[in-house]
Amino acid sequence: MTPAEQFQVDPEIAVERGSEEPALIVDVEGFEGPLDLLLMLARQQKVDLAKISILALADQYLAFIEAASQVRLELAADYLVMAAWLAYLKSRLLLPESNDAVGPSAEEMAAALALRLKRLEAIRGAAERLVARPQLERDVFRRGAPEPIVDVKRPEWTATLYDLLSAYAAQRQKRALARVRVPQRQVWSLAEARAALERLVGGSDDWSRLDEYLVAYVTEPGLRATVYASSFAATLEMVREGLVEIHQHAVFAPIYLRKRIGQPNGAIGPHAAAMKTETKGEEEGRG
Amino acid sequence: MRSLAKQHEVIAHPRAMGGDYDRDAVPEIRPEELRLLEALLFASAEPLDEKTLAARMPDWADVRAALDRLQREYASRGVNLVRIAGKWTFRTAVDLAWLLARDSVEPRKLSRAATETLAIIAYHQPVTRAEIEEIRGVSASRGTLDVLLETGWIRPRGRRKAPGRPITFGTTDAFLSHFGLDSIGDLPGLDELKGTGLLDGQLPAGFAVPVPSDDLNLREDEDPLEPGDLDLGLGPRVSEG
Amino acid sequence: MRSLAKQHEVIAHPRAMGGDYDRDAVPEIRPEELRLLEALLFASAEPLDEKTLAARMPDWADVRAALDRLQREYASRGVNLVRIAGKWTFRTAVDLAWLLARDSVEPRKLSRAATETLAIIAYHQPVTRAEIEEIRGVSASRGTLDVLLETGWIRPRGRRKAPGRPITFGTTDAFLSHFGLDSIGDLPGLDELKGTGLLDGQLPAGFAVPVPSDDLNLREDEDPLEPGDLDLGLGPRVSEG
Repeated sequence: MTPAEQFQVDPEIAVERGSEEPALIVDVEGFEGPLDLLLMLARQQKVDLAKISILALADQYLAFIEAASQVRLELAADYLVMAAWLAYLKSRLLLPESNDAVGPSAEEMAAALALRLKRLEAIRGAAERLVARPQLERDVFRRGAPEPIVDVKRPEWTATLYDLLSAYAAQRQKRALARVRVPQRQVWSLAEARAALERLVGGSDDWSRLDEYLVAYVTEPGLRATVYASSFAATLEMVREGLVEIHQHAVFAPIYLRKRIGQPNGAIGPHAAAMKTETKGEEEGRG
Repeated sequence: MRSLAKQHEVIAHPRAMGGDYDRDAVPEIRPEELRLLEALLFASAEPLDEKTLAARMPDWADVRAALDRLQREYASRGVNLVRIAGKWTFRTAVDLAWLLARDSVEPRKLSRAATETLAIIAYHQPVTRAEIEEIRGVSASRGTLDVLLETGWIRPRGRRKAPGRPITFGTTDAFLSHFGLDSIGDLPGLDELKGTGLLDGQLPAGFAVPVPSDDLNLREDEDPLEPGDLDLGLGPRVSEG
Repeated sequence: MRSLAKQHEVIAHPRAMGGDYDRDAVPEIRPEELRLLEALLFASAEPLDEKTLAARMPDWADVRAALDRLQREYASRGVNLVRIAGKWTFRTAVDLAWLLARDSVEPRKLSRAATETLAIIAYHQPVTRAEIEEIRGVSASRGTLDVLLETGWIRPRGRRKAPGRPITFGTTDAFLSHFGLDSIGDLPGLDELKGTGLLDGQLPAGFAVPVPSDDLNLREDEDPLEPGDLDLGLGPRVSEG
């Protein structure tokens, strides 16, 4: 195959590659650099790359470059560098190797070039196989409508023992002091007691127990002391005014009272006054 | 009834049961249109109607019949073929929604009111809501007890033998565990609280801190809870955020 | 032998054959973990690894065995369970590309230079730009690496401990996912290439990288990237169309 024939074949390849990759056309007919060109030439030797004749390949390359430069004046520098290197390699291969040569021998250089070509060819094969694999969203597909995981936030409550104890202590202390400071005692005034007694006593002429009279008013246990105390004081006042009579047959026994009929300042008045201290003492003791 | 009969049949022929993994080794001969439908429905970002499916499927395929069969095939699976607004799509089985929810834990600090209430329950247990309110001097908001029940740190213990039979509350093992207490008796008493400065000296005479007890046995003045007591909104609720 | 026996059995009981639509009416009792796995894998937009699956599944489930069984179950279906980059996901069957191709937005076809560069990065990783150029025998245009970075299939890994400290490139999980590979060891023809020694190359000493690795850990001869390395026009760029 002459270089001229060689060059005739190339445009086809060039066009094919060019269409694939317009941006990367290199000066020489769409080859991607001298190595690419060399690989194509080597393939045309139609032998295993391992058995390639580097000498023949160098010849072909140099002939190709020469032919190409007849058509195009300019060639990319790396093609010319490769051409120069191949010419040098060719001369080394043809001349008997001198014994005192420094660096790699011509055979080593040739073998290195062959290896580079093999490696390029291998990676091209690998690239072809890679892109021939089924590709995602081209050949195989994932689920078109995935169902997103719902994020459920679950509160995890935290508190430290210190939080707990300080909260407890602070609020117990606050409440304890608050009770001392604000003695929210409800008091039955004497006037209230007297009004109630007058109403109660007015309805009956018979002896009645004072505490029974008061039951209706003692709705809360906390009020009991003040109701009793005020009522008793009111009773004594009403006795002094001669409105009611009271009677107690023993210390701590129930106190009876009734509306006084007739004599304004009755005989039991002093008696009642004598009982006053004892009874009052009892009530205060309860309060 | 039918499903009962079916189940019985399956039990009578245990070899037919799914538990036998080797069963899958039997090469399944499924009509090709099922594969096509599966792929189309799986890959589509939207539910597809029969017309669209038919247009994509080969002419010979009976799309309607294949959809029916596919729906039956997937009915028992983790993914079902469902029809939504007349269009077909694969959806994960409704009963597996829990699987697709990620529980993320969001630490939240207990509010001041809840902390106080918890402390009162811890020290004064068994204690009723009215008693808590009396100790705190504030009426307890429903939310506070709810939050505490949600933490799992308190539990309704029983009902107080008193008018209204109010529910009594106490702490749980989870409470001890969270606060690193070996037993409820490890809660500091009056002297210790004073010692740490949490309580100062200005306390009225007679001020006491109870010795807490979370004994599982009910007290004399407690009745056991009745069935249904735990459903009265007292159980843990799903958080509302 | 075993599968032959199975087939014989099936022929002896024609009712068990797949051709019979009624067969599906028998409620299939499959282990619950298969349903759970199906649901999890179907729902997820991304492949899930076994650890993640196990964390979501009940403790009693043998995730590994269930995955194997599920993979066999779906092998003949229009949707297959596959392992990608060590993670599990459902994908449509490869042979149904013709049916679904219409769905796909034609992905930009990579140039020959980009394809070769990608292959070199995949098979020789970690690899520097100079090494790529050495193999291809051409200086790599900046655009080629940019295009590949934009796909998300390659990433700068680190810097080679060598003069000039060049950046090393490797592939990503997105690369494995796109080409349906479980690991970089599954690259087509990798064993062959290793056998020929062509991956060793005759690279200058220190450049020799016998087996590709997309291991996230840097090699001995790699330094980590420095802040700013990714800003030097090497990061994925916003597509310019």
